[in-house]
Amino acid sequence: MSEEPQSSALLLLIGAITLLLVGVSFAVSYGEHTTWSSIAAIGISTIKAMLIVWFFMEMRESRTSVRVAALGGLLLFGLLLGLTVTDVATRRPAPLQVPMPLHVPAGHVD
Amino acid sequence: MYEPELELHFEDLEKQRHAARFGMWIFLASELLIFAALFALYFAYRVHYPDIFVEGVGHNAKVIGTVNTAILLVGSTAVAVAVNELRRNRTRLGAALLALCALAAVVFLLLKSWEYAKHFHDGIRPGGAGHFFAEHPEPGWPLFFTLYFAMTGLHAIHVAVGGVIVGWLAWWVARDGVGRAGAYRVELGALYWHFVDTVWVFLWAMFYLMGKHG
Amino acid sequence: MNDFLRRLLFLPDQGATFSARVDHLHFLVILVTMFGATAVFATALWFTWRYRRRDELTLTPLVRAPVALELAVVVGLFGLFLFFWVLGYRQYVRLRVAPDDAMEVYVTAKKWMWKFAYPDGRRSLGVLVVPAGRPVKLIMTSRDVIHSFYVPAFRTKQDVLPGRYTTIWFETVAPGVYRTFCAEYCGTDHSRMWADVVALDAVQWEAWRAGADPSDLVAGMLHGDDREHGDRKLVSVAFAPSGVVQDGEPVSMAQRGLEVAARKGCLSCHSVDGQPHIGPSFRGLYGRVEQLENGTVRVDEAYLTKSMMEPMADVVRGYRPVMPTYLGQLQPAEVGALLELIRSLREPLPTPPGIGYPQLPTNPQDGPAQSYEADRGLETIPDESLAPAQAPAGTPGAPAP
Amino acid sequence: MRTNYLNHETTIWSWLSTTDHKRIGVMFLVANLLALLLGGVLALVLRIEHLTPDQTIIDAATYNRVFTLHGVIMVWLFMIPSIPTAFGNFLVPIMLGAKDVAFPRLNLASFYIYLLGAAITLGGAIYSGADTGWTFYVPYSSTTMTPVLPILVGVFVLGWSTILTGINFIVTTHTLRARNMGWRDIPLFVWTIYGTSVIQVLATPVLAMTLVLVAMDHAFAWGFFDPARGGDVVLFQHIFWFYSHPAVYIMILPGMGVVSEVICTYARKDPLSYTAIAASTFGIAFTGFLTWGHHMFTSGMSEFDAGIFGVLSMFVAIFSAIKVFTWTGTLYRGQIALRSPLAYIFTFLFLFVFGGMTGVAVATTSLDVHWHDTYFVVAHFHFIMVGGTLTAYLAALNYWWPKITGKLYAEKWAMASVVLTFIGFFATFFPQFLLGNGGMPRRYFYYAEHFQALHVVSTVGSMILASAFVVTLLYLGWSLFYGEPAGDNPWGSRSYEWFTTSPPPPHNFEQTPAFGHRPYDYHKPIGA
Repeated sequence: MSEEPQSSALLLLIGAITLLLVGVSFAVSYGEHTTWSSIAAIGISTIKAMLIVWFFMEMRESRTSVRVAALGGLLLFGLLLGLTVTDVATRRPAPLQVPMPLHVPAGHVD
Repeated sequence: MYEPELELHFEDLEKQRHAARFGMWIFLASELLIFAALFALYFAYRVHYPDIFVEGVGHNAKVIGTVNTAILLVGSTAVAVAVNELRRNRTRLGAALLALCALAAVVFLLLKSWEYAKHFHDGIRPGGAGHFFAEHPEPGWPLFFTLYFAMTGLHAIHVAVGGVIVGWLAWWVARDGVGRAGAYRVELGALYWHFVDTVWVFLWAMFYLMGKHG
Repeated sequence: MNDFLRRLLFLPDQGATFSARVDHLHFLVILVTMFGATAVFATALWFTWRYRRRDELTLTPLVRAPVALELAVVVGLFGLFLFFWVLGYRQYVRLRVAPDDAMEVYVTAKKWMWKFAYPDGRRSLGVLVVPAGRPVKLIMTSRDVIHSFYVPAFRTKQDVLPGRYTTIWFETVAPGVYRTFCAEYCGTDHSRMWADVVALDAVQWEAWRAGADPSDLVAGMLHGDDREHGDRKLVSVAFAPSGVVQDGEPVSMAQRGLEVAARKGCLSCHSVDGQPHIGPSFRGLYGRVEQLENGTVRVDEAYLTKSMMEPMADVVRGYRPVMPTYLGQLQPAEVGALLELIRSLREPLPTPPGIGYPQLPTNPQDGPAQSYEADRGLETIPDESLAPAQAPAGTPGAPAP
Repeated sequence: MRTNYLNHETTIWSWLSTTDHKRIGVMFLVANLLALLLGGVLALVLRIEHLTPDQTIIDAATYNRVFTLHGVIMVWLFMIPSIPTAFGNFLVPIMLGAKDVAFPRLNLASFYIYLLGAAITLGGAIYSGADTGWTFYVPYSSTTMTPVLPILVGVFVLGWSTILTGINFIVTTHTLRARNMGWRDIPLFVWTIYGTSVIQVLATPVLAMTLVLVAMDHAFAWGFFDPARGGDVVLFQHIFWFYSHPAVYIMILPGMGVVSEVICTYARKDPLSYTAIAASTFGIAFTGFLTWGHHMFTSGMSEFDAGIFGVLSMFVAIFSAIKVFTWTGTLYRGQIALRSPLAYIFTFLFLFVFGGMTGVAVATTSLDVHWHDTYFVVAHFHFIMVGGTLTAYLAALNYWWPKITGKLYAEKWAMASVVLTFIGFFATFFPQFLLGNGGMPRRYFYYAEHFQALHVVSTVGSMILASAFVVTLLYLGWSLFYGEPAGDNPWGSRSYEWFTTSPPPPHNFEQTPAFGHRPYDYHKPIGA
């Protein structure tokens, strides 16, 4: 958050890179293997987000207190996501979602 | 030429500027956590119904989503350069770029409302109402689309607010001839817009890319 | 020692096999923590007396805690807490994962009642009869909101979730009647949603399977406090079981009627609290004038008895003719009890019937939706179709789902 | 009479439109006390109802509404705002040597948002109130016939008030410290308010979204958690408790700040380790976010996740233990004057440690299965909330009363109310531990006969506790009019707020302060 202006050309370059990444992830999403293409989509989005935060939001010259605030928010975001998804993923037996009221096919023994 | 007045209880301008920026970043952290609850629901339900989510993404208009992402990124770049130019006292160029970003917000909202209309036309309405869900009775379908409407709807509200802020800044910069001294106030608006753009980058991936293509 | 501490802490009887182990960990953790709490407080009091203020001016020394002491306290306490966690978590997993040879019973929790369905097709309301000394695994789900199957004597509890199966298991130590509560808040009568786990020894269990009425078997068990089984009192903390067996008071005809309705499968199509179902709800039925396909009929004992024996005769408009005949299945006393039950449900429930999801019609032009299933194109499923196996000849099975 | 913040302008409008953090603090103090009294009356109604197993004075439906309102009012209208908004607002700027908080107008706005939220919540309550419990568990809260929406909207608005207060305090602590005041010189109370604000800012937004989701489920049947459309009700519990467990640390941390201040002043001694107390504040603030799953051990969550949450819950206990160890150590070789605020702190010490230890017991996963949703858990969190935060609130009220009002109060009446509070509290809530062990579930209107004896003892205890609050109001009210004037530093403390006049002038200090000493160096004569 310094006062001397950085070079506008750099900012335009970063903008161009993010647009390029949009095109890349658009193309990648047409891949056959949806799990891989999903991971790629999230990965490229993370790169774009880091570019925006580092250059556009001038995290580069920010003081430590600002960085701690941003990092704190991000950490808790990941914490909520991580532990909630772990719960759903590790339920024993596989989460049996049945429409209500229950339809038990004949002969089904749990 | 705009000169910010020193609030009585701050010792000097630098401390006042840092207080504003730091307060803005804390506010953005709390905004991020508003989205956290919805992101948690999305990924948890994606684990519950992986194939429905993969197929559901196919029903979203991938091209419009991508165009929208590009629009927001252009807006972000414009705002960043605008703040930079204002530090060089180039008021007119700064105001123009801010106006461009406000325009980007308007175009984004138009495309988004067109997309919603298309969904309503296809019989997809939030809460699992609409004939689409009669044809796809498996549980999970209503969830995917309700989450889609909730998350993109909440984000659209943030884009609207961001557009208003940037639009007001453009008008204020042009009217008061804001230069280097007032740049830090424009910066706050820019921070908010960049945050909105970052959230969309992930929403775009989750609802338009992570699944079968339409 | 175990019994002394159990009574001191007001803990109920140790009914299940793992109850004793859970209690032992309980005693360990409570004793250690209370010792810690009193130690801290005693030290503070002693310092207050020993270093009481003698005058207003003397300066106090700058005392810095040696880092070693600080670390010792932190590492020591953390070690102790982790030790508790290791013991606790191992027990928790054993508490949650049922053994494979456990006998399975399906449980349905519904706004303020527990329904049990056995694999051999037998059903009961409010009383879970299990063989003592054998592991029993309950496969539970809820028809409306979250409930929780909680047996204090077994030290175990498990939330019952709508739209999903959750399981709980226990192995009773001795025959007895163990009170069961609903532990997750579920509305007005949450505090009356009780049930009883009735553990029978081998002989009585076979008698029950052969069709004996559980109330006769349990009655012997309840009376007489001297029925000591070894050192453990048979009935846990003198609970008076609700549901079928009343300790002492005569079982009202309506109550017996409700039990017969449960056992004979009437409740699988007719609800008692006004909820729309396959057949008309018993709530508010008696004395009403019903619309038939042609003409009307006033609901009285004659119509009800006729409908039990020849269901196809006068079917109320809007209901599908799927009711099986009960001719020869019901003794006269049971028919009387059923009539008494329907008569006792004459006035509708104070709270609006059928608290369910606000109905969203699929196509607005279709008009009001009939029920969840029709609204979403799922075929209608009767309530009691939980038991997977074919119902034995004795009891008329629920209409095919 | 020197001009001070109370008498330099006395029109009603000067109070309502003030941006002076001291006046906003006093207005919050009054609002909190009213909320406490309202919540307390509801608690008494609940206790009287439990005198007999069946209906005593109200029926089941009313009982469900009363315990819901007791929960909502106590949690969001008293516990969370109590110490930060009343004493934090009043004292933090003075303790930092600043003229006011960083954003004065935002501070006044958060007071009015608090009033708006309180009005909506109480309006919904008077209209007919909800019967879902303060936890709003789905699907009951989305299908109940009682109007839940006003209370959801009211709490949503209250959430924003706490976020704005939180942002204000964080920025104030960072940017408005006096010229030579480094991070190691700020009083411990400011540290705990800073930690509480971090939790408020980062946890409350998730509550806001949770309430919106329940409102959408209830009003428009969007079915985020509707099992008929494939929803999973346990997910609601995840995002609700992600907020609600840190919320309990929002409630206890300011109380710990008060304890540190009061112990150091009345023992006239340096804290055993300044960094330990300050650091453990952040330890509690951060690990508080990791442990929400221990509310859901029996809710159908996977065993693997239950294990993770069990371990993480043990971390939090460590930081509380460090604080208690350091407080007890501070008393060692001090000059301890047992006055009423310190007596309150001893009540805090016993009840908080006793309650905290039962927390460790509850976090031992297998024991929680028996205790979850029974009166054992009710007793545990009341030991921490009433035994901990409320006694700390009363201690703060007595300790800073001379600074806020410039008057002293009758010491022996204060001591009487401390003794009454302890006896009343213990008689009310210790029997509930036994009730929980006996298997009495929570939120039960009708209960098994053999629990009645303990319920009667608990009700009698609650009467004594209520009388203790009445005694407190009496002697403080008396001192307002007839108390003799208190000097600037009646307790001889070295903390910065006692180095301005009491009540303080409009801008806190005559000339910008440059404190020559650290807040707790009692081992040196003043000014050395």
